[in-house]
Amino acid sequence: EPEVVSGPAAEPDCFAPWSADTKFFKFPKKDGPYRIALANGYIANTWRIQMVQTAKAYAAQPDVAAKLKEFKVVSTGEDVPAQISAINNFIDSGYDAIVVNAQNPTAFAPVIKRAKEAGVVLVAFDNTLDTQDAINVNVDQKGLGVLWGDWLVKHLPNGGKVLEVRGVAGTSVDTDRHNGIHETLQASGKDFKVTEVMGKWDDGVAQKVAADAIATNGPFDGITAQGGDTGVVQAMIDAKHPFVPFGGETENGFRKFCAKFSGEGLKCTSAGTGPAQVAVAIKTAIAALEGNVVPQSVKLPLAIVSDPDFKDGQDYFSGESDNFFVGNSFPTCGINFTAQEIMGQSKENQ
Amino acid sequence: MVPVTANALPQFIRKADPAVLTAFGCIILLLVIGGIYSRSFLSPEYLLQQLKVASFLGVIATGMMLVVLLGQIDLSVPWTVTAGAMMACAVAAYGPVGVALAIPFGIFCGALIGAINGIGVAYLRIPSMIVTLATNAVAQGIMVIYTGGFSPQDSATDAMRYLATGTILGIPNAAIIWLILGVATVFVLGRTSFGRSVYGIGNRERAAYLSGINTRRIVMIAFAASGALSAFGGVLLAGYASKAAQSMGDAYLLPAIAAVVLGGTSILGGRGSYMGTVAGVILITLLQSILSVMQMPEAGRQITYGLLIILMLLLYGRSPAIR
Amino acid sequence: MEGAGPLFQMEGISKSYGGVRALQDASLSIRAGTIHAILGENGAGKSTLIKVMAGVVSPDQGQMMLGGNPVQFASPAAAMEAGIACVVQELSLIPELSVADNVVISNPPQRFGLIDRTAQRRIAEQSLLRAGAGDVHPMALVKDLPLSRRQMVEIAKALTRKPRILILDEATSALTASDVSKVFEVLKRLRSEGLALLYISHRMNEIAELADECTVFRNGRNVASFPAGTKSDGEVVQLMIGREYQNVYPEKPTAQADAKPLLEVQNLSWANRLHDISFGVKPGEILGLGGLDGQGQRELLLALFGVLRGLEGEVKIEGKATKLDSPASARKKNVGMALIPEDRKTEGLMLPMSVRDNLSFASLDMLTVRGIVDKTKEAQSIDEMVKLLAIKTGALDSPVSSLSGGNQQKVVIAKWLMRHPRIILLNDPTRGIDVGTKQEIYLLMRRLADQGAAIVFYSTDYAELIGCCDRVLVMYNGAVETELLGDEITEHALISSALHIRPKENQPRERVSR
Amino acid sequence: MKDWQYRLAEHRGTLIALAIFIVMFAIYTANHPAGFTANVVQTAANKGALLAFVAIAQTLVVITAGIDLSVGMILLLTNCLASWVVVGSPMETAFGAVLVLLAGAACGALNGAIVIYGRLQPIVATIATGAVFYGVALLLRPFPGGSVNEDLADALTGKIFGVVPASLIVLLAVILLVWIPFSHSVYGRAAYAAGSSEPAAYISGMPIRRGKFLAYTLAGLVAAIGGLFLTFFSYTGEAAYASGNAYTLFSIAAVVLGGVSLFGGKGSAVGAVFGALAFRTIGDLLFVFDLDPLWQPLFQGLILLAAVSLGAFALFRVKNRLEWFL
Ligand SMILES: Nc1ncnc2c1ncn2[C@@H]1O[C@H](COP(=O)(O)OP(=O)(O)OP(=O)(O)O)[C@@H](O)[C@H]1O
Ligand SMILES: Nc1ncnc2c1ncn2[C@@H]1O[C@H](COP(=O)(O)OP(=O)(O)OP(=O)(O)O)[C@@H](O)[C@H]1O
Ligand SMILES: O[C@@H]1[C@@H](O)[C@H](O)OC[C@H]1O
Ligand SMILES: [Mg+2]
Ligand SMILES: [Mg+2]
Repeated sequence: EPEVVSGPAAEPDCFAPWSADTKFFKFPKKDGPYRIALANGYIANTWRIQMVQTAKAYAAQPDVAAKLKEFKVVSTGEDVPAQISAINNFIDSGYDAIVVNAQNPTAFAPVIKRAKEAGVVLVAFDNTLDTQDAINVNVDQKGLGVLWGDWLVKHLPNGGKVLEVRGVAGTSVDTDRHNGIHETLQASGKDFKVTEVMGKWDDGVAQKVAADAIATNGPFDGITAQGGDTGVVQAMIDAKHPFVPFGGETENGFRKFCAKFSGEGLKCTSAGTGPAQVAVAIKTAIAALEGNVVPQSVKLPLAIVSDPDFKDGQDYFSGESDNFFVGNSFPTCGINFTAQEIMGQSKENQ
Repeated sequence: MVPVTANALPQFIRKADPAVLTAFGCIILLLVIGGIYSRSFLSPEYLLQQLKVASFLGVIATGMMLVVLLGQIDLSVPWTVTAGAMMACAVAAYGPVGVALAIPFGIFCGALIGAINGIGVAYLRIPSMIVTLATNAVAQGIMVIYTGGFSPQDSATDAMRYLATGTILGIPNAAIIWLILGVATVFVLGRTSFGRSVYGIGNRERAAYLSGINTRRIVMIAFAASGALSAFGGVLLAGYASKAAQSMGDAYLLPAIAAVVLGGTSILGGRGSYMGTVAGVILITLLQSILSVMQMPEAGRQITYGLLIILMLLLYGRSPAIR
Repeated sequence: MEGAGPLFQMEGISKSYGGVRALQDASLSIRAGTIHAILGENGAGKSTLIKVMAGVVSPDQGQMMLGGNPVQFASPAAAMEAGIACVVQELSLIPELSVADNVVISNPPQRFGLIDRTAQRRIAEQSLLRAGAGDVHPMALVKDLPLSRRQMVEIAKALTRKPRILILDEATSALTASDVSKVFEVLKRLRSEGLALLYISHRMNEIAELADECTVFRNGRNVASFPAGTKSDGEVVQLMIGREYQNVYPEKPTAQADAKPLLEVQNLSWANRLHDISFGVKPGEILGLGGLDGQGQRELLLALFGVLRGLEGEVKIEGKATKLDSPASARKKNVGMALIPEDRKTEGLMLPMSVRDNLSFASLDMLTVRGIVDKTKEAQSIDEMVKLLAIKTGALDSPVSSLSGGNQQKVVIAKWLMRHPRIILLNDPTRGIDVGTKQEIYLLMRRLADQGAAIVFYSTDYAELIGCCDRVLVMYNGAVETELLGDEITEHALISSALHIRPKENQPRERVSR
Repeated sequence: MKDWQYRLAEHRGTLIALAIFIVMFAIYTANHPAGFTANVVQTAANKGALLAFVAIAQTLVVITAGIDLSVGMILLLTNCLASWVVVGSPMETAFGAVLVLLAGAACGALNGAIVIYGRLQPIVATIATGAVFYGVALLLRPFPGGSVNEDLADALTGKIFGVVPASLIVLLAVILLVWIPFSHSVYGRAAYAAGSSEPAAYISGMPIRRGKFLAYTLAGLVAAIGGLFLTFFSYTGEAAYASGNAYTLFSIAAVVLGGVSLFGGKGSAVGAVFGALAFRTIGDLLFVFDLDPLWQPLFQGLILLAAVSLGAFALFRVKNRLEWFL
C-alpha cells in the first residue's frame, strides 16, 4: 500500500531513520479524525503500566485528541496468538492504524500481510517486528548493550571481572543487549571475565542472583544489568560489595543509588527504553495517516544520563517511587512527559 | 506392640520419615558438589545468604503446605505475594500509623485473598486449582489498577527492611522468623485439634465431617492462613528489595509447590511433615542458586534443574506400589 | 456332583505385613461343583487368602495348583485369565463409570478395536438379570447406587467373566434378605453348572444353607476342614474363636423405666424420601429400625445427625426442640449424639491415618485445652477404648487400614464411645463382623443402654433386631410402617411389615433364608 | 430414569460448557463492530483452536487423575522444533510435521513413564519435566525466529470455501481421530477407571498402566499439534517461558470450564474444547466493551471467577450435605 519514497521524513528530528539505507514510506492520505488502536501484550509490570498511561495521556492532549475519533487499548497478556487475534480484530473492525508492542518480533508476518491488504497502518515499538513492511519505532537495543560495554571498557582500562545481569531468556531484546555488551568487551582487546546470571528484568530476581554471584564469584570490578538494576545495587549493599562502575537502565531507584553513592565508586551510566516511546509510535501512525513521509524504521535517541550528571528533580526524583522508568521524554518529538505526572495522573484527578 | 528391634533406635530417627532424611542427605550432597566447583559455596557468607533467601520461600511454602495437606493447592501465590508487598508499602505512606500498620496490613490483604479462596473451595466447593487461579487473576487486576492509577508509595518501611535483611548475632532475621514460624507450624500441625483436623480432612473430608469437625471452617482458615503467609513472604521480599514491585511473586509459585512435594508431602493430602518442607525449601533454593552462578546457558540450567528434581524424587519421593 | 480331584489347591501359603502375619502356612483345596465356605473371626486371614488366590497380593511363600498344574499370578489380570473371579470385600467397582461399563470391565466387547456399547449393554443386562439385579439400570453410574445395589453389580461383574472359580468375600454382607435369596439361587445354579465357589461370610445361617464344605481359619492358619452339616453351629464357632460360645444376645431388661424420651422426633419429612416420621427413644432403650434396605432408614439416621438439609418436622432432645444442622451440632454436649456410619472406609475412618489418630479424632474438642491436644489425656482415653473394645492391632501408630474389617469397625465405634454419647445411632454396625465380635457389640450396646444411653439401631439382619431391640420401627417407603414392641418382635412380624403385607390377612410367602 | 436422562447426565458438563460458550460468543459478536462475519469467526477460531488443542491434551491426563503442568512447555518445544523442520518442499514439510508430532508424543511418553513407572506425583513430576522441555526449546531457539511452510500455514489457519475456519476442521479431526478412538478403547476406559479409582481398576484387572501411559503419550501428541498450529499461526518459533506457563494454566481453566473433573475419571475432551473456546471469549470480550486499559485484567479475572463459580449454584440444591464431599 504505502509508496516507498526517498527521505527525509516530515519531522526529520523526531522521525530519524534507523540507518542510511532505511526506506521511507508515504501512505495515501486519509481524512481524519482517525481510529487508532494500541495492541499491548503483557500488562502487569511497571514499564507496561507506565506505557499504557503515557499512551492515554498522549491521546488526550488537545492537539492529538483533535485528530482522533477513537483511541482504544487492549492488553492480551503473554500469549502471542491472542495478540495476533486482537490485531486481526482491529483490522476487521476498520481501525485506521494499529500500534503494537509485540510479544514476539517474528510472529506477526501473517498479520502484517493482512494489515497491508486492508490499508491499515501498523506501527510497532519497544518489542518491534522483524520486517520491512511495517513501521518500527525503537531504541537501539544492541546499541544499549554497546553503550554499557563502552562504559565498562572506559572505567576498567585493564579489564577485570564483570557481572552481567541479563533479562528474560529467549527474547530478542535480551539477546541484542547481551550481544552488544559482549562484542564491545571483546573488541576492546582487554581481559574481561564475565559472570552471567539471569535477572529476568525483575528487581527481586536480579537481587537474588546478583547476591549469589557476589558470594560465589565476587568481588567484581564492574557490573552491567538490564532491568532489575535497583535490586542489583541493593545486593551489592547487602553484601558490602565495594561500589564499582555500573551500566544499567533508567529506573528511578537505580538513579537514586547512582547519585547517592557516586562518591563511593558507583559510577553509573543509565540509559534505556522509555515507555514514552509509545507516544512517538502514535505520533508516527498519525503522521503516516496524514500522508506524511515517515521512515520504515524510526530510531529513538537513548535518554542517557551518566555519572556525574545525575540531578535530582530532573534525572531522578528522590522523593518518588523506585519503580518507574525516568527516561520518559523525547524532546525532539515534542513529547515531554515526566514520569510522575504520568503515574500520578489519576491521583490528581481525584 | 512395637517390635523390639525398632526400640533400639533413638526416638527422633525412628519417627523421622525416610523421605525427609534423604532430602537432607540430598542437601549435603548438593553442597559437596557445589563445594567441589568452588570453595565459596561452602563459605559462611554464602550459606547465610542462602538461608536468608530460603526463608522467603520457606514462609510461602509453609502456607502452601497447609493447603496441600488438605489435598488442595494454592495457585494464587504469585499475586498474593505481590499484593501483600505492595499493600504494606502503600499503607506506609499514611503517616506513622501507616508505617506501624504496614506489615499487619500487608498480611491482612493476603489473608483476605486467601479467605476468598477458602470460601470458593470450602463453601462453594469449586476445585482449589481453579478458584485460586481466578483469584490470582483478580488480585493481579487490582494491583495493575492500583499501580497505574494511584501512584502508590512502594518503598519498604524500616521495620520491613530490618526483618528481611537484619541479623541477630550473625543470623539473618528472616531465618529467625522462619524458624519461629516453623516451630509454630510443627506445633499447630501436631498438637492442636486444628492440625489434626487438617490431616483428617486431607485424608477423607467426608469422614472428618461425620466426626463432627466443621471441615469447611478448617479449610477456610487454612486458605486464609496460606494467603496471609504468602503475603508475609511478600512483605519480607519487599523488605529484602527495599520496595514492592509488580510481578515480584511470579518466581515463587512453582518452587513453593516443588519444595512442599520434594519434602515428602503428598499432593493428595493427609500426609507430610514440616521438616520435609524445610528440607524441600532449602533444596530448591540451593539448587536454583548453584545453577544460577555456574556459568551455564539458561537452557542447560533449566534442563539440569528439571532432571535433578526428578532424580531426587525417584530416590525417595515415589508412591508405594499397588502391591 | 463329580468326585474328581481338587480343581484348585494352595499349600504352605504365608504372607506377612511388616510384623503382622496375616497367613501362616495356610492350605486349602477346592473342588469343582461345590461351594466351599471359609469361616473365621475377624483378622483370621480369610481376605488375605483369597487376595493371594486372585493375584491381588503376592504370597511370601507357598504354592498354588490349578487343575493339577502349578500357577503363579503376577496380577489380578493373570488370575482372571486363569478363570478365577473374585467379588471382594473392598468393592472393586469404578464409581464414575456406568454399571454396564463396570460389568464388562475385564473383557468388553469390541468392534474395530473400539468398545461396542450396544453389545456391552446387552451383555450387562443379561448379567444383571442372572445376578438377580434386573432392577439396576445399566446406564446408571455406580457411584449413584446404594451399597446393596453395588454389591449386586459386583456379582454381575464377576459372572460376566464366566469364571471356573468364583470367590465371594462377604459378598452378601451389605445385602438384604431378599437380595440374599436371589444371590443364593444364582450361586446354586452356578454350582450345578460345575463351578467351584469359595464363600466367605460371617452369617452362619448363610453357610448352613449354601456350603458343601467348610474350612475354618484362625490366626492365619486353617484349623479344620469338614463337610458342611457335620458340626453344630456351636462347634464351628468354637473352632473359630478357640473358646466356647453360647448365648449370643444379652438379656433384655424386663420392664422399661417410664422415663421421658431423650430423643423425640415429630412429623419428620425430607425431600420425598422421609414421610411424617414420629417416635421417641428413652434412655436405656434400644430402638431398632427394620424393613427392607433402602426404605429410608439411613436417611433417617443422617437426618437426626444433622446431615440433611431442608428437613420438616421437629427433633426434640430432652423435650426441647433442637436444631441439628451438622454433625458438629449433633455431637455437642447438650445433645450428645453419635453416629456409627454406613461405610466405615469412606465415612468412618481416615484409612491411611494411624489407629491412634482415628480413635481420638471425634473427641478432639474434649481432649484439647484451648485447641491444644492434651497428650496424656488422649493416651488414656485411647487406652481405655482399645481395652473396652478389645481392638486387635499391632501398633497404635500403624495405619488403621492395616486392621482387619472387624477391627476397623471397632475403631469406628470406639472413636464415638470416647465421647460418652447419650444418643447413639448405629447404621448396620455389624456388617462384615465375625460372630465373636458381634456378640461383643451386642453386649456393649446393652451395657450402654443400661448406663442410660438411648440407642437407635439399624440392621439388615433380622435376627439382630430380634435379639437386641426393645422396640422396632419397621420402615417402608420412607415412613414408619409398624411399631413392634417386646415380644411382638418376631421374624414373622418383621418380614411381613417389611414387605408391606398386613399380618393376619396374609402369611408371608417368601421364607427368607436364615 | 429413562435412557435419555442418563445420556443427558453423562454429557451435562459438556453441554453446560457449550451453553456458556454460546452465550459469551453471542454477546461478543453482537457487540463486535464487524459483527458475526467469517473473518471474526476465523480469528476467534484460530485463537480458540490453539488453546483447545492444549486443553484436549490436558483432559487426556486429567481423566487419569493426573495433571500435566508441562503441557505449555511441550507446546513451546514443538513450536521451536517446527520452526526448524516444517519447511521446504511438501515432502520435507510433511516429514517435518511428523517429526514434530513424534517429538510431542515422546515428551508425553516421558511424563507418562515418570509418573506411572517412576510412581512420582504428576504435579511435581511435570513441573520438573516442564523445565527440561523449556530448556530444550531454548536450545532450539535461543531467540525467536525460524520459519514454516507458509502455504501450509495459510491453508490451515485460513477459511475453507471462504467460510469455515480450517482450524476448526483440524480440531474436529483431532477429536474424531484421537479423542473418540481413545475414549472408546479398552485403554481409554482403563485411563478413566484409573482416574476414578485406581485400586478398583487394578483389582478388576484393567490395563491401567498401559491406559495411563497412552493417555500421557497422546497428550504430548495433541500438545504437539498445538505447537504445530502455533507455528502456522505465527510463522515462527519462540521459547517464551511466560507464554508456556500461561498456556498450562489456561488449559486447566479450560478443562474445568469444560466439565472435566480434576479429581479424575470424569469428563470429555469435547467439553474441554468448549471450555477453551469459552475461556478465549472472555479475553475477546475486552475488545467489545470499552474498558479502561488498566481495568482490563481485573475484568478478565472477575469473569473467570464468575464462570468457575457457576457450578456452585448446583450446591444450593444439594439436600444431603454428604454430597459436598464428592
Ligand atoms: N495391607 C495390610 N497391611 C498390614 N496388615 C494387613 C494388611 N492386610 C491385612 N492385614 C492384617 O492381616 C491380618 C489378616 O487380615 P484379613 O483381612 O485377611 O482378615 P479377615 O479374615 O478377612 O478378617 P475380616 O473377617 O475382618 O475381614 C489382619 O491382622 C490384618 O490386620
Ligand atoms: N497401578 C499400578 N501400580 C503399581 N503396579 C502396578 C499397577 N498396575 C499394574 N501393576 C503391576 O504391573 C504389572 C503388570 O500389570 P498389568 O498387566 O495388570 O498392567 P498393565 O497396564 O497391562 O501393565 P503393562 O503395560 O506394564 O504390561 C504387574 O506386575 C502389576 O503388579
Ligand atoms: O524494554 C523492556 C520492556 O519491554 C519490558 O516490558 O520491561 C523492561 C524493559 O527493559
Ligand atoms: Mg476380610
Ligand atoms: Mg470382614
